[in-house]
Formats: sequence, C-alpha cells, structure tokens
Amino acid sequence: MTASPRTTEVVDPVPGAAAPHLPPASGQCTVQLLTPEGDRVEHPEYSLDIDADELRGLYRDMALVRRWDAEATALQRQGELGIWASLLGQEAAQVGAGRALAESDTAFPTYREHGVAWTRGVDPLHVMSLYRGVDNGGWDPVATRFSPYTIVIGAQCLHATGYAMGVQRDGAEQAVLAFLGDGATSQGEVNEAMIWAASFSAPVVFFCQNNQYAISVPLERQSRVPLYQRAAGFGFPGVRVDGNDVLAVLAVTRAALQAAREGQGPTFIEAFTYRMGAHTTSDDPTRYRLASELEEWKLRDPIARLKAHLSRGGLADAAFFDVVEAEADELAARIRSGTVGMPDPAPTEMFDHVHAEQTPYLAAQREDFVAYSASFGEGVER
Amino acid sequence: MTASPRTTEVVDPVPGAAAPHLPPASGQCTVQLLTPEGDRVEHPEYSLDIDADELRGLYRDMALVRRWDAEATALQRQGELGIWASLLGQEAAQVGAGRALAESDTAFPTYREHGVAWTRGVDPLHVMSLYRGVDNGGWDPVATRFSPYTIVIGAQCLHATGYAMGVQRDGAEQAVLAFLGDGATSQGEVNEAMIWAASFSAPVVFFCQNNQYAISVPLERQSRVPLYQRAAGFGFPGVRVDGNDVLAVLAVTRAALQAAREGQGPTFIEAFTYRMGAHTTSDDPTRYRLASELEEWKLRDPIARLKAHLSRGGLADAAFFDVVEAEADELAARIRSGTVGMPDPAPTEMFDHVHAEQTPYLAAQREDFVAYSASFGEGVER
Amino acid sequence: MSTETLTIARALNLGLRKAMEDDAKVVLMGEDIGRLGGVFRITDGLQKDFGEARVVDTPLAEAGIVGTAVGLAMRGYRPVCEIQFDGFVFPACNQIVTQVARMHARSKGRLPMPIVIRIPFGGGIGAVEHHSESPEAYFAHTAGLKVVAVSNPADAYWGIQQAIASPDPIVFLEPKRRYWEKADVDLDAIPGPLFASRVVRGGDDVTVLAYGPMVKTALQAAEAAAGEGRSLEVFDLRSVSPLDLDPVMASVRRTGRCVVVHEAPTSLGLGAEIAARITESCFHSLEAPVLRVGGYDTPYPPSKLEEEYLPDLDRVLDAVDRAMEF
Amino acid sequence: MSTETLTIARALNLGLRKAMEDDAKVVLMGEDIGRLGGVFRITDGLQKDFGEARVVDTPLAEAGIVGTAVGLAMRGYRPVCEIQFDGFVFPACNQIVTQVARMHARSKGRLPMPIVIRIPFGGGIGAVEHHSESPEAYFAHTAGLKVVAVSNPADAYWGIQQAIASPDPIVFLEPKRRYWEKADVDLDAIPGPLFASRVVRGGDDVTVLAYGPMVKTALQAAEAAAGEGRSLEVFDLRSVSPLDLDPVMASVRRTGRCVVVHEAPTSLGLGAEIAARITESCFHSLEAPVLRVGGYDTPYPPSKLEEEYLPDLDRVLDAVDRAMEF
Ligand SMILES: Cc1ncc(C[n+]2csc(CCOP(=O)(O)OP(=O)(O)O)c2C)c(N)n1
Ligand SMILES: Cc1ncc(C[n+]2csc(CCOP(=O)(O)OP(=O)(O)O)c2C)c(N)n1
Ligand SMILES: [Mg+2]
Ligand SMILES: [Mg+2]
Repeated sequence: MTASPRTTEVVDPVPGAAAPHLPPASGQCTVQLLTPEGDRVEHPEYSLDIDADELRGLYRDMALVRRWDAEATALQRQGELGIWASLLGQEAAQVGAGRALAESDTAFPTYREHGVAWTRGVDPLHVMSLYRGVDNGGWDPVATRFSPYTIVIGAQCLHATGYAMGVQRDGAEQAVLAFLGDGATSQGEVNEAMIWAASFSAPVVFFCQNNQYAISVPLERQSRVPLYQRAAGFGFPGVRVDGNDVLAVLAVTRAALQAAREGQGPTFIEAFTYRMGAHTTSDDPTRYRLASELEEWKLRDPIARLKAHLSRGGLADAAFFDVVEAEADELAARIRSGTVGMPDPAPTEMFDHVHAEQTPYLAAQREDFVAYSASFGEGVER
Repeated sequence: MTASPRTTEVVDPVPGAAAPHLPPASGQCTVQLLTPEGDRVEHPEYSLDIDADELRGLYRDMALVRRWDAEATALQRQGELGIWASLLGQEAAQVGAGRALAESDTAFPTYREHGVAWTRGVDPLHVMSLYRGVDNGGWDPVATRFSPYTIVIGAQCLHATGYAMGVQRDGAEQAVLAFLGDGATSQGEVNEAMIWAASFSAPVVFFCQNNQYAISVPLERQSRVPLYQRAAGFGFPGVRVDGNDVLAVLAVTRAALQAAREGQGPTFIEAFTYRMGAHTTSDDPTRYRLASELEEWKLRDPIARLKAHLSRGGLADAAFFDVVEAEADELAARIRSGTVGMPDPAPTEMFDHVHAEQTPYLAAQREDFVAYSASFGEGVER
Repeated sequence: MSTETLTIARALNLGLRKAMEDDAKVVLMGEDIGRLGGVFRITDGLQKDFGEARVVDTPLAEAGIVGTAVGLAMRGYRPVCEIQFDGFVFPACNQIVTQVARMHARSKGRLPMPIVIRIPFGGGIGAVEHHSESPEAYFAHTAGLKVVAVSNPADAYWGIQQAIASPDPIVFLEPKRRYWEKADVDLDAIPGPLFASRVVRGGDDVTVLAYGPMVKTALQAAEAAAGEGRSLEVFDLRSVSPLDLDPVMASVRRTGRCVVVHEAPTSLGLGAEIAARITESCFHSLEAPVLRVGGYDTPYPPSKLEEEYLPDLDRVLDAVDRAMEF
Repeated sequence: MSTETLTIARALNLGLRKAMEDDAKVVLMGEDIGRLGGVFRITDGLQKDFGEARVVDTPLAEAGIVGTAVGLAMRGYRPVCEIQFDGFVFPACNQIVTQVARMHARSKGRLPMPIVIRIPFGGGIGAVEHHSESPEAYFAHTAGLKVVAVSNPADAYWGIQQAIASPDPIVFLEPKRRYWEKADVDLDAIPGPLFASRVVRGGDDVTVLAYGPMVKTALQAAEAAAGEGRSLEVFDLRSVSPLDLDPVMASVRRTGRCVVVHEAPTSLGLGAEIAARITESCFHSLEAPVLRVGGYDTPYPPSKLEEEYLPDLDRVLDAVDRAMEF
C-alpha cells in the first residue's frame, strides 16, 4: 500500500486488515504435495517417497496433538491452567517440521510448538506444567534436544544460531531448527539471527509459521511482501510451503535440514497456515477478524486433508481411525488426570536454580524465607 | 562462502577478509554517471542535468570538507581534539547525498557525516566542539534540519523513520534521509527501521555508505550479498551507486527522496565507497587491511574525478581551483583558531539540560556542586 | 460536580481519550492497541474514534515502538507507547536508555522528548514468565527519565494526562493486577502535582512507603496493625523518579521507623535508594534502620509460587514488628 | 616463583590466553577482537594463535553476540563476549536480562550459562558520548547474574580465568582508564575467591568502599587523609554482585563510619544497596549515616567536564569529613 502524503486518514491502515487472509491461490509459488481435497500432487523440486505406515504415523501425530490441545483448552476453561496457547490449525506445520528432524538435530520452539514437542518425545504433562504455573517447562532440553519454550518473541532464534555455530565447531553433522511466528519476523533479534546465520553459514533452519496474525495484528503490518522473500535479502534461500500440507512441510524441512548438515548454511521456511483458534485462551479473535475467514480455512484443515488421502487411497481403514480415536481418548484422560493431580512446586524451588553456584546472600534469603514460613506453621520443606 | 561442517578451521573466516575490497567492476549493477577518469556517462534510469555552476559547487563542497577533515585530523594529533572520525574518501557520497536534500527535508547522521553537515549549513566548529569534548554537537537540529550525531550504531534509523511517520501525519511533502554504515546494517534496530518504513510506507531514504569496513571488520562479515539487496527482502527498492561519483550519488538520492515525498515509500541506497583513512584517529588500519587496497581506491578519488571532468570539459579554469584552494586555507584557519580558542563549558552545564523541567533533587545536586566547587575558590558560575 | 465510579483500566482509557481530544499531536503506538484495544483493553475504542494515524497498531518490535516515538517527538508529536507487558520492555532498552533519556541533554534542550512509555507492571495475575515483572529500578537509575507508578483510578485518570502533557520522557507504570479495582473519580477536580508523594493513611508508630500495586497491600497491613493497636502512616510515593521524600522524612522524624514495600527484587530496588536517603537525612531520628520488604533476589517464579514471592500483608507486618522491636 | 610486571590490559590478555589453553571450549566473541585484537588490544594475538573459530570477529550487533553466546553455552561452549564499550551493552539488554540471567532457573539447572560478558567500563579517558559509562547497577539488580569489577593486574589475570571457569553468567567489568597501569603479578600464586571483597589498606576512623577504577582513587584519598592524621580503611569490593559485605560490616562496627565510592549515578547505584544493608546490620554501631560519593544523576557529560563529574580524591575526603563531623 502507498500512503498519500496529503491526508492522515490513510497513512496507517493495518494494510489488508480488512481483506480476509485466504490460503495462497494455487499457482502461487507455494510448495504443495497434498491438495486440500487430499490428492497427492508432485512438485519439481520437492519429492517425498513415504510409505503407508509413515503416512498413518503423521495422521496419528496430528490427531493426538489436536486432542491434547482441545483437552488443554478445556482444562484452562475449568481453571486448571493459567492460560493456554492453542495450536489448532497448525498441526501439519508442527508435526511435519518435527518429523523432519533427525534424532541428533535440535529444535528451538516458541510457546506454541506443542506438536513439535510431541515429535521430540516430550511428555505433554511437562508442557502442561508450564501453563499451569508449576514451572517453566518440565522437560529435559538436553535429553529431548528440544530447548525450553521461549516467550520473549524471537529470542530463541539467536540461541538456535549460536547453537548451530557450536555444531559447526564440533564438526558434527547435525542441524538446528528455529521456530518463529510471522510477528516475530519484525523483532530486531530475529533479523540479527538471520544475519549471523548467513555470515557464519550456520547449520540452522528458520521455520516460520505464518498463521496470519500476531495476536490481532495481521501479517501485512509486519511485511508487505511474502515473508519467505526476507531471506534473499540476507543472502540465503527462502521457500514458502503450504503449512496445512504435512507432506509438503516434511519434504521441504527435511531438504533444508539436510542442506544445513552438509554445510550449505541456513534456509528460511515460511509455512503458510492459519491460527484457527484464539491467540491464547485470554484472547477474543472476534474483535479483529471475520468469521468467514475461519470458514475458508476450515476447508483446508490439515488433518481432514490427510484423512481424505488415507481413506480414498485405501491406506487406512475405519479400524485405524478408531484406534487413533481411542488413543486420543486415553491421552486426553492421562493429560487431564495428570494436570489436575499435578502437585504444586515446593516454595523453596524459586531459590534453588537461580545460579549453578548459589550465593551466600541468596542462601540466607532462602533460610529467612523458610523460617518466616515456618512461623505460620507452614511446613516448608528445606 | 560455505563452511565445511567437518573441520573448525574454516568455520569462521571473515569471508573475503583476505581479498582486497576493490571497487565494483564496471558492468556490475552500480549506478555511475562519471567514470574514475572523469568522463560523463549516461545511465538508463538516472539522468542528471546539471550546469557548470552546480558542478563547480559540488567540487567546492568536496574540496572544503576534505580540507576541514585534514585540519581536524591535525588538530587531534596536536591534542586539540579528543578524537576525530575522518570522512576521507567519502566526500562524494556525503556531498552528493547532502545536496540532494531539499531545504525542508531532514537528515539523520551517524558520527562521520561532516560532509552532510556542511551541506546543511552547520558551522564546522559546532562539529569540532563534539570531538573536542565541549558538548555533544553545537548545532541547532531544528533550524538546520540535521539531527544530532548518533554514536550508538544504527539508533538514528528508527528516529528517522519515526520522524518520517510524523511527516506523513502532517501531510507534508518532505522526505527524510537516514545515514548508516555497512556495519550498521547488522544491528537489529536498523532492520526494524526498514521493516517499519516498509510497513508504514514512510517517506524515508536509507543512505548506507558502504566504506567496506566496520572499524576492522570487512563487509563480508555483515553480509554475503551486496547490501542494496537487503531492501528487497523488506519489500522496497534498493540501489547501489558508485559512492565516489558525486553526480551519480546526487541523481540517485534525489530520485529516491522525490519518490518518498510523493508517497512511494522508502528506498535503500548503498553508496559503494572506501574509508581512505583510519576508522578514527585512535585506529591503526595497517593491522587489518592491505596497503595495495588503498592504492587501488586512490585511483577512484572522488575529488580528482570531478576535477578531471571540470578541467577537461573546460568547465573550470585554474583560477577557479585557486580560489577554492584559498577558501580552503581560510576555512582551515578559521576552524583551527575557532577550535583552539573554544571555551570550556560551564561545569553546571551538565545539570542544566537533563530534563525540560528540572527535578528538585537534581537542582539540589547542582546547588551542592556549586557550593562544593566554591569551597575550592573555583568561581563556578551559577 | 461529575463523579464517576471507574476501574483503573477505564480511568486510563478515559484519560487517554481526554489527552487525545486536548492535543491533536498525541499519538498512541503499540502492539494490538488498535482494533483489539490492547490486551488489557486500555485503548478500547480509541482507534475507532481517532483513526489509524493516531492509534497505531505497530509491527512486533519494542525498539521500533520507542525508537520511532523518538522521531515522532522530534517532529513535534507526543507519542504514548504501550509496552504490552513489563517483561517485554527490554528490547527497547537501548532506545530508552541511550536515546529517549538523553536527547534533551544531548541537544542542550533543543529536542524535548515528550514521550510516555506505558507499562502494565507487577505480578499477582497468575501469568507465565515475563508477564509479572517490576522493572522500575532500571529506569529510576537512568538519568534523564522520570518514572511514575499509579495505584488508583483517580491518579490513573489524571496521571496519564499529566504525563502526556509533560515535556519530559516518562515511564508510566500501571499496576496490572489492580486494573479492575473501582473507585470514585471526580472528573472536574483540579489534580495535584504528578511528582508528589501522598499520605494515604495517617499514623504515628511506623511510616510505610509503597507505590503502584503495593499501596493497597500497605493499607491492608495498616488496617490489620490498627487491630493490634499499632498505627502506621502509609505513603503512596506515586513518583518513583524523582522521589518526593520531604513529606516522608517529616513523617519518619515523627515515627522514627520506616518500612519500604515493593514487588521488585530487593537488591538495588527502590527500597535501597529510599533507605539510603532517609537514613542520611533522618539519621538522628531513626529508632530502627529503614527496613525493606520486596521480592526475593530471584527471577519472578512460576505463578503457583507468586504468592510466596510477592510482599503481602503479613510480610509488611513482620517488617513493622521488626522495626518496632529493633 | 615467576612474577611479572603487567598492565591490567596485558594481564587480561594473558589470562584469556591461559583460559583458552586450559579449556578448548572457551570461545571469544566480539567486534574487532580478532584481526585487530580489540580496540583496547585485550585480545591481541589470540586469533592468530587460536584460530578464527575460537576468536570470532562478529557482525556489528550486541544482541547477536550475547544471544548466540547463549546458544553456544547450551552446546557446551564457554563463550566470552566482549562489549566494545560500556555504552554499547544496551542493545544486548534483552538477551542478558531475559535469557542469560534466567536460562539456568528456567531449565531447573539443566542449562547452565557459563558466559562471561567483558565490558571495559567507566570514564576518565576523554572520550565521546557512550564511551565512559558505568552500567553495573542494571546488572546487579538482575537476579541470576553475577557482576565483578577488577581494579588491578593480579585480579585481572586471575579474575578473568575464574570468571570463565565459573558455571554462572558473569558480567566482567574492566576499568578502562586503568588498563595501562602496572603492577607485579605472581603467575604461580593460588588466587583467592572471585566473589570476595578485600581490605587494601587498614585504618580505624572511616571505612571506605570502592571497586574497579575507584579503588585507586580511594587509596589516594586514604593517603592524603593519613597526612591529616585520619586513618581510612579501604576495601576493594571486587564483586559487585554478590556483595561480600561481612568483612566490611566488621570494619564498620569498628570505625562507625562508612563511605561508598563509585562512578555510576548515585541514585540507585551500588552505594544505595550497600548503605541499606550496612545500616540494617550495623545500625547501633554507626556514628554517621553511610555516605555515598558517586556520579551525579545526569548523563555522563562531555569529556571537558568529566573531571567535575567523576568522584575524585577531594570528593572522597569531603565525604569522609562529613562522616567524621556528623
Ligand atoms: C518481545 C515480546 N513482545 C511482545 C510479546 C507479547 N506477545 C506474545 S505472543 C505475541 C504475538 C506473536 O505473534 P507471532 O510471532 O505471529 O506468533 P503466534 O503467536 O502467531 O504463533 C505478542 C505480541 C512477547 N511475548 N514478547
Ligand atoms: C551499538 C554500538 N556498538 C558498537 C559501537 C562501536 N563502534 C563505533 S563505530 C563502529 C563501526 C561502525 O561501522 P560502520 O557502520 O560501517 O560505519 P563506519 O564507521 O564505517 O562509517 C563500531 C563497532 C557503537 N558505536 N555502537
Ligand atoms: Mg502469528
Ligand atoms: Mg563502514
């Protein structure tokens, strides 16, 4: 958009805010291997040969994380979580990217990558504990190669790049996957991360889930050109993939990670998708976007798409879907009981990990705290 | 460059640091209107019709600021300045950009834009006072439409963008020119400024003097692709101009500023030039670059180039050059005496501009300071 | 006389609206402040009424918000920046500390910086990391900045207007956990000075100082203490920088005892500066050292522990006891 | 025993070299630290000897330097970041405060952050704006960080090695105006603990506290005071966070008087915290309030005025007089 210098009225629309955010019209340079209708299509650069088992595995992953997400939203409504950031609609982007990782690769998530956590073998309860306010995430980032959730927008991109510089120094054939949102692309630190990755040719892939919104602010406020084009300005490849097509995401991310492992440096992936739910359980999207937009995107549902492909292709039968359904019920039940039954942390926890070597002054504060609590007869464990 | 993941030895060269930084080979997409030999050439997109008076004016500007620069360097050596940042070699970039500004436009410099200051009518002594440690720059930024020197790399780019957003809101037909160096392009804030300028289509032009180095660090550490390409990633035009060709710089900057005034939004200009001197008087370039590189660039001297054009074209005679020479002598003398004779600031100055409305506590500190100084018989003026 | 019952959130919204009506140069900038009205709805309805040029939904970059505000201020505007949560002000640190705070001095007064940086601050809302911080000490230590913290709807309504009208840059701290607390506000009253402290409860035994969300906590403590026959004089400092301590010192000379309360980590929190100044000025009147009740020197904990972390009525009373027994 | 006469700059250079020899995981990162050896030549020769993978000339971005250091630390490296000048640490503020300081707590100890952030700090070198700052209070107020300031070649040599060996993130402050001051350093000595204060001159009348560049100033004051028959006990605090105040308090209980000296603005400078703690612990022993000698609450002034701004011998003696006369 171009602002007329003559009037202030049009100086600052959120450009395109009015227009609904529709999926890229076919024919646009977006990598797709599975149409919204579930038909397999070929792409000149990105092929994927994948067997029925793997396809069913991807379906199962997406179905289970969606159920986890629904259960978490319900638990928040019932007061069992402080807040929840839903991944609804982004299952293909997250599962596709997560499954593209080799075991020895490392991922740096935002706060919404529950689907990636799942693929890394992170126990959902270790994510729930963060949103319940028990801790800042209970999983072991070293063992899972899945770094802590990062809430300060974009900060993890520099961590991922630095980690990748470490991988280079170790001479290891590993890659790093940095997750970020469309809004995050405006943070200075995120752009610095791309500048560093290019300068050092670090083995890091920036995986941007463009879900069209940063809370209420539409993509157009962050960039007036497609996000994947940002990378070229920094001197490395950018590619846009249909983020609701798990196969395309898997293929594109795999290729980028492999290139990184081979020393070809960074890639920026824009996974074009849609946040079908609210930003978080505290948000009310009706204030800033049209219901029709959501309806449009429901036709591109990432799970329905793969299900159609599996069914029509005879790659999965009703029994399979029933089993997954049952698994989902089990998972949901486990998450519910595990969350509700989660013990509160020991109050002294807050003192115990501030430093690797605690200072005498903080140790004294801890002692005072314990004594003070005891004075109320509260049995604070030491 | 591509790092091999197998060895740490090649992980981190400053790419290209070894290779000398030569001017762009002709044939590259660099706008040039005057060859190093002083021949006028045409460019399909950028024409400049300029009369002999204006040409001589540009020569005069460049000759005078170079002389000012030389005098300042000498004064620093003699202990009259704390430090000096030389513009030697960048006269064409600065004078060309400065003369492209309309009177009502506004410029946001770094700490090296003495040539731009000159074109804005800033008294050289008001720049000298900064490097002498008398103040942070003595000129009136409102009257001169030349903002204070900014030493924190890149910070001024956001100021320029915000100022341009103000211009939009005023519905004024004015443009803003933000200066930055090649190193500055790596700062997050600079990239944010470009993102904002694009998002709001603000009337700001980013004028980057790529003088090949950020102190000792060569351009290749900041970017592995030409800097002007950065802009495309943000969705606005970028152009590279021969920074030692004052005519090309003038034409390209004029066009970009006019586009901004007309509401077409930002442009990024990479003025490809060379820092012929040290980073500052505290720096020793022999530690990090080859003498041969400097020799190469001397053949592209921006002033010699225009002088050749003026002489051969019969646009200026010996008398003219003598007059400018004499003017330069005068200017140097005025700068020398003005600098050496510059009074120290009143100590109480440091308290007087902290706030527009001074706080009682700071007023009290000031009083105590005055009383304390008086106790030594120092007559501190109140 | 028109008096309305307002929450702090609503009072801020009305105050911003009034400031925008009074001065066409006032521009609001921030993430999600337009269409959404801000995550706390403080700017609710303002973009609809004042347009997108005056209520700007910005890209997601705090340095950008504050840095462009500097440029707008140079152009004669009065930008009001919203930082969405306290924990997200740090990307703007460079612009705030090296630019906003110094432009007036750097330009010898030629470039005033009438910028307000609004920050919902403090804990107690059960939020995740970075949403419950108290960063005021960073700004109070920064020469060139002024810092105020409001505690009630009336100060919110008048304070935001006074801050916007001020020629100096002001970090304006809003007690997010008190956003929804109500009080009567006289919209015709003549407001007192912005940078003045205020006695909110008279007393004789101990002088208790607080600001922002802790004022209510201090008042609750005073109420409880009264039950035990102890009378606390409670001050709402209101301005964190500059500090208005003369009235406080007069009180301390009377009571001989002083307790400072804030949520920020105790080490180098405002309590440190206040204790140092009061001790220097009231040395011979002090019966006990100035005691500090603050957050522990740890990162703000996960929300299940925030009640243990945050100063509360009991911790204030405990400090009062220690001051009395000293 | 091998004793060498070293400047602080040279001692740091040797200390860094030793640390890199001892541990292959040590990586230096910063602007101009490779080929140039840093603007102060602290890393002179290290890239030549250890290669470009271990002495990294970075792009011009402080957030990038510190943010990538976090990632390198997660990968098992021990990054040592050089911030070229004190005034340029602010772009890294977000990474330092919200990431470096908290990663260990966030991960419940699973992700230690053995990161050293070297900052040449303080004034007195006749520099332009942003080259003479004292930002230590920002970091000392940040839970999760440790902050040390060296004052002499021996502490520089051992301190930098101890800081690099520490599992915790440390802001390492180097007194730039003292870089070229010499002293003998015993390279075989067994160094004392990093986080301990030290008496550098014994005395009975007033306890004077300083760190970094002000230690020399305090000692000069003590020398002058001795001439007037006044005996000052001078402490080099060495560690700014945590503060090692027990020995200081023992001294204050003896002298009854205390003066704290630093270059940073006085309001919410380290002097505030130190005064508050000492007053609380030594209340009944104090003959006078703890007095603070610091920078004024103004931006660091143009260099022609820095001598007026910086605490010097006379200002310390003036405070000592006031403490004695109280
Ligand atoms: C530095 C910072 N500023 C502001 C916020 C508040 N905030 C949380 S999420 C969000 C929007 C992020 O949008 P995007 O990057 O697109 O990710 P998404 O939530 O859409 O997945 C904002 C502004 C934050 N967490 N960090
Ligand atoms: C934020 C910040 N970091 C570091 C510095 C120290 N410094 C001063 S100039 C400079 C190099 C700038 O290079 P460039 O942007 O290319 O401008 P040039 O000096 O070449 O004109 C550096 C690192 C600074 N001034 N600001
Ligand atoms: Mg988004
Ligand atoms: Mg340069």
